[in-house]
Amino acid sequence: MSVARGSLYRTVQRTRNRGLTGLYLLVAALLVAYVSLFPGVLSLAGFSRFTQNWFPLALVTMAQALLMLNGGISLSIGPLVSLGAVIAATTMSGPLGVPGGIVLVAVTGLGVGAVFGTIVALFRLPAIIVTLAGSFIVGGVALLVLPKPGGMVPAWFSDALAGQYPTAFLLLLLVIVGWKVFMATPTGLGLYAAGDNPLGAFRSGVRVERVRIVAFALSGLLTVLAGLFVAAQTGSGDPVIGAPMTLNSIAGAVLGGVGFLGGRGTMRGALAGSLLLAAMINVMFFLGFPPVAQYVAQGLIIVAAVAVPELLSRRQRA
Amino acid sequence: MNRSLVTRVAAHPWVLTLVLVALVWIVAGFTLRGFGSWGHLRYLLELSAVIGIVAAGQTLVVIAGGIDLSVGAVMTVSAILLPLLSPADDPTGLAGIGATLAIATGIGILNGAGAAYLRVPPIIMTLAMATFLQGLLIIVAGGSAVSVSNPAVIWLGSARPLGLPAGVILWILVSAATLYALHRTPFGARLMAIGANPIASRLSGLAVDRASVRLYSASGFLAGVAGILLLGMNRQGYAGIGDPYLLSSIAAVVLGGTSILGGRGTYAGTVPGAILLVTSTALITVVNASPGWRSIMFGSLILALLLVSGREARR
Amino acid sequence: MPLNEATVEARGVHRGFFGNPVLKGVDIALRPGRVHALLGENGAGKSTLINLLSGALLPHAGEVIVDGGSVSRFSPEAARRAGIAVVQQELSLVSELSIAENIGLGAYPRRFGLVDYGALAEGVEQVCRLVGIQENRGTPISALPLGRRQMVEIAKALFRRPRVLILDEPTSSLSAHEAGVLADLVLRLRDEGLAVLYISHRLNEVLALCSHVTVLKDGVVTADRSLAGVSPDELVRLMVGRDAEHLFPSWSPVAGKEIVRLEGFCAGSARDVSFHARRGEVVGVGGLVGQGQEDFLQGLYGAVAARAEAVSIAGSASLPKSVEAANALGIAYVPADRKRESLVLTHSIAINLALPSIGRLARGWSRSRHAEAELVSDLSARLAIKGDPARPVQALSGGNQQKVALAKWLPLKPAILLLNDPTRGVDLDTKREIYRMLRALAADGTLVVLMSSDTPELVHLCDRVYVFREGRVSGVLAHGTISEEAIVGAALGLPERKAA
Amino acid sequence: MPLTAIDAAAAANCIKGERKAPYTIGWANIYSVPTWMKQTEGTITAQVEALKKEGRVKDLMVTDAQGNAQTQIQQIQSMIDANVDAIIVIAGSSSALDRVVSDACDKGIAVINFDSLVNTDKVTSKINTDSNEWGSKAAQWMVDQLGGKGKIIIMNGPAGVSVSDDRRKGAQPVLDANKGLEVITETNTEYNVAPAQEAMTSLLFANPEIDGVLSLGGALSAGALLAFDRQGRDPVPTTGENARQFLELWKEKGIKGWATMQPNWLGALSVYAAVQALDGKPVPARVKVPLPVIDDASIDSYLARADKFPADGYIYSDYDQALFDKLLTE
Ligand SMILES: Nc1ncnc2c1ncn2[C@@H]1O[C@H](COP(=O)(O)OP(=O)(O)OP(=O)(O)O)[C@@H](O)[C@H]1O
Ligand SMILES: Nc1ncnc2c1ncn2[C@@H]1O[C@H](COP(=O)(O)OP(=O)(O)OP(=O)(O)O)[C@@H](O)[C@H]1O
Ligand SMILES: [Mg+2]
Ligand SMILES: [Mg+2]
Repeated sequence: MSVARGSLYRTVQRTRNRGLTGLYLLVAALLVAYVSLFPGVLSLAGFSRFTQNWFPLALVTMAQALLMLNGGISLSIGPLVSLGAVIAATTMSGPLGVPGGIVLVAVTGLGVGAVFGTIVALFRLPAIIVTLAGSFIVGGVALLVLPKPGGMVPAWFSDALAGQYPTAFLLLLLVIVGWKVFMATPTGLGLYAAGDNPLGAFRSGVRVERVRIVAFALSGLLTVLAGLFVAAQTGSGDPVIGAPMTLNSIAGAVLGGVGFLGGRGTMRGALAGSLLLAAMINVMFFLGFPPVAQYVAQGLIIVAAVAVPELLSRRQRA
Repeated sequence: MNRSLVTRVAAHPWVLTLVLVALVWIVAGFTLRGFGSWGHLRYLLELSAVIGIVAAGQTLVVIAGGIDLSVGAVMTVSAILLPLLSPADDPTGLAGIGATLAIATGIGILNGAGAAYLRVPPIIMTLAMATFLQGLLIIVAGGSAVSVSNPAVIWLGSARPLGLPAGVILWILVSAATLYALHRTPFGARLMAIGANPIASRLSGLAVDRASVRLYSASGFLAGVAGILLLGMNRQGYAGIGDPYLLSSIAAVVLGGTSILGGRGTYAGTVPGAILLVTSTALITVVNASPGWRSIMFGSLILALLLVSGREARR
Repeated sequence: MPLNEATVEARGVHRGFFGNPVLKGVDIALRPGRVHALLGENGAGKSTLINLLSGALLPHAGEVIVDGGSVSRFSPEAARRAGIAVVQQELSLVSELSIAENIGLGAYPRRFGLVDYGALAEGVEQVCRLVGIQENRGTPISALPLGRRQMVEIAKALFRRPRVLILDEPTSSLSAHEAGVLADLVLRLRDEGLAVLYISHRLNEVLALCSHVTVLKDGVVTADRSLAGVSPDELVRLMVGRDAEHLFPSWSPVAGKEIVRLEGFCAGSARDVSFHARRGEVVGVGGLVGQGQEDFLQGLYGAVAARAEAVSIAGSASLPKSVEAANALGIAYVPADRKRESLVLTHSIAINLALPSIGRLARGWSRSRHAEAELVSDLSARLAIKGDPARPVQALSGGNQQKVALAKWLPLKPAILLLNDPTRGVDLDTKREIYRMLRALAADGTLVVLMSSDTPELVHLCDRVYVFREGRVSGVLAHGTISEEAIVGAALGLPERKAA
Repeated sequence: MPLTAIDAAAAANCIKGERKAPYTIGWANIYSVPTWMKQTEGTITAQVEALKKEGRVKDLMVTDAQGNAQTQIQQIQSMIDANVDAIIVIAGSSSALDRVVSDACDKGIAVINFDSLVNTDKVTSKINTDSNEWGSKAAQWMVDQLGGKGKIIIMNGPAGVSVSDDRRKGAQPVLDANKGLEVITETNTEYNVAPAQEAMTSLLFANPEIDGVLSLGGALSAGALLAFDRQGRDPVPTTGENARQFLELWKEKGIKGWATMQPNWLGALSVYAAVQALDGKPVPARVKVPLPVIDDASIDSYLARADKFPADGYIYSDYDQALFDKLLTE
């Protein structure tokens, strides 16, 4: 019984990379291309800027992947990002200050997520339509908080988060560590279990409903934090800025191999997917693609990222 | 008796959606000025027709376990291409319609082929397709587009044979065909089986890949039809004209009681689902409130309808 | 606690689904140090009863008693705390999680609120040894074949250090070897003082392991007695309420035309297989679980890519490239995992029966309701499938589900019928019907290829048996030389194997 | 147009370092698909072609943020990284681009912002019409038309967007001053025909009496007119923008109409201004382009040129270099 402590954990972690090699290679290729086209990204400032642009997308992709792993999905990611941004931009320069703003934003995200989760879990309604209805409600609230772009985030806070230093990258590392810790809790593993085999998980003693609510709440938290970062990055709030993020978050997660029916995929894959989407934009710029080609190339890369590994593995099997 | 009614409704959730529509119409008709007039209801039906027709394709796709995120883009492309593809010397205008529908169907075939043979998850395949189509629009939009002069399309958008808008009649035809295909043909039975259990379906000898190509081509075709109808109603296609119909089509399907996971559902629910959506939008429009509040009201209304109709049975 | 005191008990429990009563006042008491058998036909309510005992379902009337006290608000979590562990008939595993994480699910050892992977690894190590799991504990479940998953499920129950262990058909997907390991384990646990409830349709297992039996029939207990001195025939009588008949039909070999000849056939993990068979034969495919037999069948069926040096199959000189092509040649396949691979559970019995024939029955574009209804009622009658054909197939018990999975191919009049473990989890009566039907099909000129993990089936039903080992055919046993020893010998690659 | 000395002094804003003709210009578009954008890009590329011939522009780099302000930030960042000489931008969000735009300015890149403006003033020049004035002029015309009395419906662009909000705000003082004008209700839709028509139709059923439609841009007015027409209601005085479809309907239905525009050639003007600034010529920090007005007197002259514009496009007023020079020196 000489099981080295932690060796099980390491093996488990290693097997989670299965099936992601193709995506990792594609992302690596894009990053190499980016570096060779624009060596400046290797400077501290360049690196900081690139990760700042990636960070909000990474957060929302994680938020979406979290739900999809649990067998849900959210169509209110975009409006919730906006809500986070406008709350930050309206409170942080007021009496609550930055800490108060952060707390308020976080509580909002957890609360909104928990409400959605409760509706989905207790009334057994499909998440896709609950969050679709929710997107109108959340978007409406964002418009009430700030009817048009404005508000202010203190400059020092903006500089701290989205200035010359790779704070965004460090925050991302922090979030990843947080995810790792969460995934090492019974609830975290229960999240997978409830997504893949809800009945089995229930019979094994996992509180499926509670896990679902937790998943929605955490997803809401990640989403509003993306909004908070966007507010810091832009120094202000915009009640509709998040709109495109809903589809982007789904694209990132699915590119990363996260399945729709729950329990399939990994967070590392989702992160790689979001990095692919973010890096693609810069690479296409430096290659001088005109807009038409940008659209076409984007579509092709997305399809290829999913199809090529699949075709290769089929080739191997045959 | 009472109980059998309840179980019947539970077995056919679409009945509930229908009842909801009726209730909303009756209540609104008595309380809101102008709502209950025949002209208004006819107009609501006309608007619902567009959603209903795209949602017909979406229903088929969702029942078979997929999803089509390119329908909005296909509608836009059809509405913009039709005037370009209509030869000026064709007095019927049917040639242009045929060409446009062929392209829309072709897009669907590509979606289906990608999903079936490249094994790209439908959501990604159709999302990528929507991106492609945006690229196509940049080339086409704002080019030499001319106002729609295609007589068939104009007729479709404005004529009222038998007192019903032509679009509604088209919708009735599409509905009949969809319901027939879904419930009366081997194809429909296979779709449901594929949606519920693709592995078992394949091992039972169903041509899953071929079905998926047909399915997405049907969805593309119907999105094309909806795009043309929308063009006829607006007389003008523009970039983004189809965008609102993507989420509407999915919402109509789900409100109609079709399981978003596939394998179970009927177009008979999507029809009242589409009407419900249009009605909600119309109700919200006449309320004088700030945009934020309107949005909140619309979302809450959908959520309330959803709670009332309480779908996805307990395990 | 006195030894004879029941640890878990159900008293007068009632439970039904959608108004259909399944259990009508059932009593059962599980005592420490006893292996208690629960018998009954498919759909008798066995699984339902254990769901009540383990908190997965709540009774509509009656009570569940743990350690002498009635429990209200029972839940799986509460049952676990009370020391009740269940090996469910339907696996409760999570495919992306590792073996270890599955074993611990719902009962993880914690440190600072986190899963203590060190302690988990140790605990898992112990139970894995007990049940003989050699795979790396970090392997995801999705990488394991069904039989191994079942062992993980058993390990998972043991991990909870139960006082009461409930096993619902634990051996139905196990190989003979694994079943042996399990039997030893059950006896050991009994000696350690556990209360065990054992559900199985394999009566020899019941006789070997259990000392007490409860029989369910039509929702009520028809027998609750000691098994001491009960003979197999008596047991059957207890269960079905009449005398035991022969399980296997008798037959005389017929030598039809050769319909399959394969040389150097490869598919998936099946390598270099030579195979030939005639119409009218029942050809067995045996060996330990997961030696390429399934890939062999699926390769013939066009469901996995296959190639061969020489082919002649159902009149074609090439292998079918797809399932439809196989169907067109008259090849049908009944998968082992009926819930995943064979049935559309949420759809009606009728649709499931008609699915492969729907296109053929259609008139023009339209389905022919009439022809389908006729087909369905004909098949239901022929296989005695109980229940209204309009009900979802998931409401059928396992045995009846299996009949549906088989029956849907009959209208195709298959020339070659490939069967993958067709009697898994099926009760005696149904088994008998299935065996009779297979021989009858053979007598009509069908080639039946029967892959089975139930060795007696191969011995008593087959004209010839191909035994697989590591993807290759390690022995071909001709009629007269087929015995359990010969099959096991060939499966283990022992030298004294007999080749035909 | 009041242009203070400070503005003039700030005209050399941003530009630093070696910036010699021919220049590389970055065009950070927010969304290239809509027809207005497409037409605008047409004027930009035409201007660039002309300047290329003169040897003053080397290259035009175009990005398309697909409507995503976050993406636009990333793309402008890339333009900074590529050290383009000038960035032309329509802001996807009036607030979100502030930081990246001022960053570009700090790096010495000429930034010309037109149409949707950023909040920050750290740009070489902001070129736009006045949205407030847009709203107040339209409202004033409506007051005059109705004699200060009547029931009107206001149609706004999408909620949460500065342009639509500013136009609405501009109308408010006029409405306040004329209490006889009753605003029955308001709508917010995309600047497109279909949603506008849909919303207006619902309002027509709910409101038997409507005396005027104060529509604040895009193709909203065309949607409104179509709704009146299709419901068989007599059209009422309607304001709007220079969408070809609206102008044609206005003429066809013979309504009382008024329109102004956001000229597409603001794009060309921006390119021109960028090159002027890079050449060291003074460019005002704010160029307020006067709103061209289309009324019953001038509509025919616009419709006469309609064929040169796409059916779903905008008929913009003529422009030439003389006009640009005039606007930039005013
Ligand atoms: N969740 C459920 N919903 C509806 N009906 C159910 C449900 N679970 C079980 N049943 C019905 O209850 C009956 C008893 O089922 P149960 O699973 O207890 O049988 P069983 O004795 O375990 O049969 P088997 O030997 O096949 O395992 C079945 O016929 C089935 O139709
Ligand atoms: N109507 C139903 N709705 C939902 N679940 C059902 C329904 N009917 C049955 N089930 C579930 O499916 C199972 C089918 O019944 P049963 O247990 O008799 O088959 P089975 O014995 O589990 O099949 P197998 O032996 O192959 O595992 C039930 O245990 C129950 O969990
Ligand atoms: Mg059972
Ligand atoms: Mg069973």
